[in-house]
Amino acid sequence: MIKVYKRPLNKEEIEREWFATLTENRNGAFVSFTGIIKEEHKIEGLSFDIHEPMLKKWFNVWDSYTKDNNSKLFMAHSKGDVMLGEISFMCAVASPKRRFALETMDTLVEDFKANAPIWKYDLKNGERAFALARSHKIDGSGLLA
Amino acid sequence: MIKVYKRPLNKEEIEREWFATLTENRNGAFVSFTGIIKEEHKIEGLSFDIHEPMLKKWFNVWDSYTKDNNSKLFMAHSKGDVMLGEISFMCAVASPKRRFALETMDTLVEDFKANAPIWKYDLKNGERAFALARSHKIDGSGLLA
Amino acid sequence: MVQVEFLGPIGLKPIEADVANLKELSQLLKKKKEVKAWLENCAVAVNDEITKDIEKELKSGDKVTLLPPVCGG
Amino acid sequence: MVQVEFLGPIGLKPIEADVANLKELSQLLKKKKEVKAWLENCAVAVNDEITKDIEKELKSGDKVTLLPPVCGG
Repeated sequence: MIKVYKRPLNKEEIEREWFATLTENRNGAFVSFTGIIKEEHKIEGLSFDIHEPMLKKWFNVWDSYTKDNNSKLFMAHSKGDVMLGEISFMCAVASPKRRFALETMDTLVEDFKANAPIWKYDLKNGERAFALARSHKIDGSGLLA
Repeated sequence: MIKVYKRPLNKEEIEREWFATLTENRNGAFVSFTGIIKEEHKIEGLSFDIHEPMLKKWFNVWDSYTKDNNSKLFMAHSKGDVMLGEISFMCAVASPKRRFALETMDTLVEDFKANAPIWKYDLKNGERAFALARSHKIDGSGLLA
Repeated sequence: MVQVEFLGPIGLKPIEADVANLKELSQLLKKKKEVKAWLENCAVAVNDEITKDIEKELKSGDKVTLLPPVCGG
Repeated sequence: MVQVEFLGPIGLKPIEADVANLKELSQLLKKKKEVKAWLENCAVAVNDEITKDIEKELKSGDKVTLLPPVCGG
């Protein structure tokens, strides 16, 4: 399950929704990652653009992989502005095996940072500036150069 | 922060409490692990004994390590009976660095399973039977044999 | 005609291009000053699938997307 | 006298033992049928600190704890 919100994420509400899908077959381990906008570079917040169809394609590969392992994957991301202390990203793996849940969360979050089609902007002095220095070229970049 | 509860864990309540301690210095990454009693071996639930003073000593080592890395560690565990689908264990790392949060959670959970002074019993047909086959000898076991 | 989209911070409107493969598209885009600087940093998707094949054929109606460096989370 | 505690599933009440070190305690406990079977599986703590030193000296008032295999979570 992946969902893009036009506002900061409400962690309790979203995790309650995710947990509700586990009632029939409660898994043993639930590992979650929450991304909170932290103070850095004197920003007031961050802003995100998302290409949703390609984000869904990216997600579906991981979703199939977790399903094949008897597990469930959940993700939520904000688009637009998210201010300091607010939550922009949540993701969780529910699995009968804690090793699978922990390892999948680790590799998934790194792949997400490196390849998910989301662009991050600093909000500072009323401006929205692309955070190029903290962004990552997608694998295969430069093909047309 | 570590707390032992005489009942199943209330995930929302406990995470709300943990999050409240982050207000002054919101960290960027919050990784959490939740252990839910799953269906296996036809159990009705599990039951836990805990040696709290030694659990606290075990926790303090990890707590110092996370503090030294500018991060925060949270843990909660139930003692007594916890039934299928209920939560017996929660733990979280809040850190400005996602790699630290993910890696610490991984190694901490494994160390917890291997060394924290907690004993697990199957609840089955009204009996409480030590789950020896699924338990782990603490490092250094057999010293007096 | 092929539709070319520029995502995120590139901030350009989509264009239409009369090209038969990605190599031809590359030659065309290198001539556009506002695009050229981005090419080194961008991944390329055809119909929302990332590709690494510069020889990839394009047919009329295909959509090519340029994806600059990302950072979700 | 040293106090000896048996945690979790061992299910025995604490005992007092007149021993000067862990080696002597080991000899004493091996003679108790209901404890002997656990010794192979148990870690040992002195005053709540796990130890791996069989020569460890014990003084009166010390607390020795036997910890059988664990499984939190």
